[in-house]
Amino acid sequence: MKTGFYIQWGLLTALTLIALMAPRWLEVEHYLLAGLAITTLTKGQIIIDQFMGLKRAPNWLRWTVTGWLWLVLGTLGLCFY
Amino acid sequence: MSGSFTKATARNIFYGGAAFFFLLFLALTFDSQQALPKRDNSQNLTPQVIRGKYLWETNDCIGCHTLLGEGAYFAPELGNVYKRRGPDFIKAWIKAQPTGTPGRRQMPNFHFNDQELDDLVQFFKYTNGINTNNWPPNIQG
Amino acid sequence: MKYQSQAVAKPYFIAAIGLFIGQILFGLIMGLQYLWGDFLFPAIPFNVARMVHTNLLIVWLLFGFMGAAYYMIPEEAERELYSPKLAKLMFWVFLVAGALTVVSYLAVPYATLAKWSGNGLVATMGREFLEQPLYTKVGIVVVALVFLFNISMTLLAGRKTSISLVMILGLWGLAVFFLFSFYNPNNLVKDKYYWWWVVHLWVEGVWELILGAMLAFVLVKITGVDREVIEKWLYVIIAMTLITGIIGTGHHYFWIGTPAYWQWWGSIFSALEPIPFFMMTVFAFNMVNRRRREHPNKAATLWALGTGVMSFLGAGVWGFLHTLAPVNYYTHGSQITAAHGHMAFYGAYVMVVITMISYAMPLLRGREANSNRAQVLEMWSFWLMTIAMVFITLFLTAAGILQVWLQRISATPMSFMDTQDQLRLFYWLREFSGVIFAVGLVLYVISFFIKERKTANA
Amino acid sequence: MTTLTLQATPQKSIPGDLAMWFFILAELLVFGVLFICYGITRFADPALFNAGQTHLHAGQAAWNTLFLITGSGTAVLAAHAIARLQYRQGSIFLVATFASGVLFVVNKLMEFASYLGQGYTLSTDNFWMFYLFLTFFHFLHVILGMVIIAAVWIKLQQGHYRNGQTAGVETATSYWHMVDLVWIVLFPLVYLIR
Repeated sequence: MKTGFYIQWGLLTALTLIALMAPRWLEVEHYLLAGLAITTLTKGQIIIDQFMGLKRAPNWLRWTVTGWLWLVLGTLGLCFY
Repeated sequence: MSGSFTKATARNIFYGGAAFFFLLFLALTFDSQQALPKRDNSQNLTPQVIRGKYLWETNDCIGCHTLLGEGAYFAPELGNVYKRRGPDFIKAWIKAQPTGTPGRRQMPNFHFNDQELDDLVQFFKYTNGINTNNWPPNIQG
Repeated sequence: MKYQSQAVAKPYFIAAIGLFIGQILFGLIMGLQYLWGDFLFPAIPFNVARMVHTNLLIVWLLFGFMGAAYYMIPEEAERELYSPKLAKLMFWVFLVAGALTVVSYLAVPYATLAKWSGNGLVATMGREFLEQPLYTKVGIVVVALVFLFNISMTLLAGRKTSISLVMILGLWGLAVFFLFSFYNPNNLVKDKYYWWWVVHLWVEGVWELILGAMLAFVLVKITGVDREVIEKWLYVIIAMTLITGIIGTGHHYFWIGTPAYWQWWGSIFSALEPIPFFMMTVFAFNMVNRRRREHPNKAATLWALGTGVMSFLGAGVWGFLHTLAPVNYYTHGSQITAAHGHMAFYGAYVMVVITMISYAMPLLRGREANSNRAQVLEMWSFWLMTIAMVFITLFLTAAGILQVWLQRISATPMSFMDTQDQLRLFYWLREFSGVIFAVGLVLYVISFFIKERKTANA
Repeated sequence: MTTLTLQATPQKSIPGDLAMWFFILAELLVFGVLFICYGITRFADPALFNAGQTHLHAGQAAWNTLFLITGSGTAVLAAHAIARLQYRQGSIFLVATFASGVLFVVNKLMEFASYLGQGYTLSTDNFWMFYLFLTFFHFLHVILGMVIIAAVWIKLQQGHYRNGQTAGVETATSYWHMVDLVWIVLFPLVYLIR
């Protein structure tokens, strides 16, 4: 449990730093969009499944929150595409 | 489903949520007050306008008309009447009431003197100068 | 009825129904004035009729709320009212003040009333719904404070249930926000801004707490569902109400000179306002379906379910219809607003007060429920009034759509009065529905006088 | 990546109190609508938003992300510790979460002060209106989250949560995670993407 937890925590930190640097590394706007979408989605999913513990929650709750993340990011993706 | 659902938590959420959103509302109100002077035409709030507003209130004009869309929906919008009709028409119209045309809506005669009519017109002029985000959509109100 | 002092609720309920009749009468008069502009002119100009119509509504709902509190709080607190005498005294003070106000509206020109009542000292009159002269406003504050003192003392000494806490919180909120009716700055924008702190924060804020508490109380009694279950849902629903409704005030700040950003916050939060109403409907039906007893008062159950549905339709759906700023730009201050106002007030507040009266009145008259005949008549009145109100709303909505089209959207916009001439058909239909509503109200009143048939069934 | 677990876990339960989850879902709905409104407004006028964004301090905001993530992490550890009856550890982790909130608040206040000092307000333009409202709205949520964490910490000191009764703790940490989740979307949305 502990090891998994530190991996998740490390991943969240690393992805934040990567996202911060992304505008400098990815000059092409669509690449930047994709990069930020992936890092954000991954981070959100870790929070939802592991930190919130919704992986072990009833499906309706888990998929409502997960669905929220996907829906919001998907719509924003369209707005920025 | 398992898991708990307790009254104590529901109660705390009610109190917390209500306090939270009321504080947010106060913060937005504070910001609005700061932003108002640029929009509310208060630089033209002369004693005459203030007297006009008092006349507007003490004759219950809002009981038939709307002002910036608020009021009764029985008679025309007056927020932009200054622009729509001009000062002279407004005064002549108020003096000519009621028309007495059978079957038509009637406006009472309020027996205003000339100074009071000018006060009201100034109030309409001031109201017309408020920045309403371009409402109403056209001159008809 | 478990406590003697609950009986003080009875005159409050009777006064509420009496003033309700007056309100509808003036509604019918105004409906005719929309058709024959000079009807009753100059005896009762439209603005006077409207003032009476709306003020009577507010006053009788307040009577209903106070009666409900006097009935509920002793039963919830499990003790007699702190002072029944004070409650009776305040009844007469409020009734006389209310009657005097209406009479003075009708008897003297408004400007004379303003001069004579000292409006020059503290100018508060002549704003929509807050037209009352200074002495009435002060009277309302005094009555409210004494009333709150009375029920708060009762509650402090007794059992504190969630229902009674929510009720009393709503009532205190009502009194506190009414104080903004004394604030009337010269700056019209500020005037309007804080005017909504009374009007909006009442009907889309603290009144909804009162509504929720009254509905929950009746549901506890009628369904026999565990109080714990009903109370926790009550908290969830009113939490949603305030979360959406407080910032939802912004939907009144679109076009009155306030900053443009209110168009966003007002639209977003008020778009969510139907959610708590929807939850309330689901909640009411759920509790009735899960009932553990068959309460003999079927009429009260019907009113309770009706409150859920009609408040969702009137406040929720009809509110949402024109709450988004781009839509409201065209519908603001049109007959659409009137349509929403009618169904929302009826569905949420009129119906919840009648729910309470329907449940409590038989008990106050010494029986658990009215005779079957009386209940059947009451249910007829329910359907007549409710369906009539649905039609009033639909016709006003139709009138509003046509009005918006002709006056605001069309390439060659018509003037206000020319547009009104085009709406006559809908105004006729609305007035006809209004008559049906009045018939329903008459049946409702009659249902109180129907006695059990002497010849008992074998 | 984490959604592939197919084996049915013996008993599925809601973390914390269901009432809190109603609140969380309502909050997510509000934030979701606000984000999408931001996206749509930005779509209509990308130049305005890109210009406004260059004035923001992304580095400072990245620090804030780290604070919130760390607070979320220690909140998880606190709940675990309390479940295993290690109350002292749990208490320390809760303090750590609260402290990360303090860091966030201080950092964010400095950021706000900088923008307000440059004369930007809600009425400046659409970008600043959205930026200030969204982040201020979220900022208030962090403060509410801190209040909730503090309340749980006090209850822990008073000896609630005996026998691993962690529902109350999970209720509080769930709210904190929600605040974190919202920021995880908000951070790239207003500071990074263009």
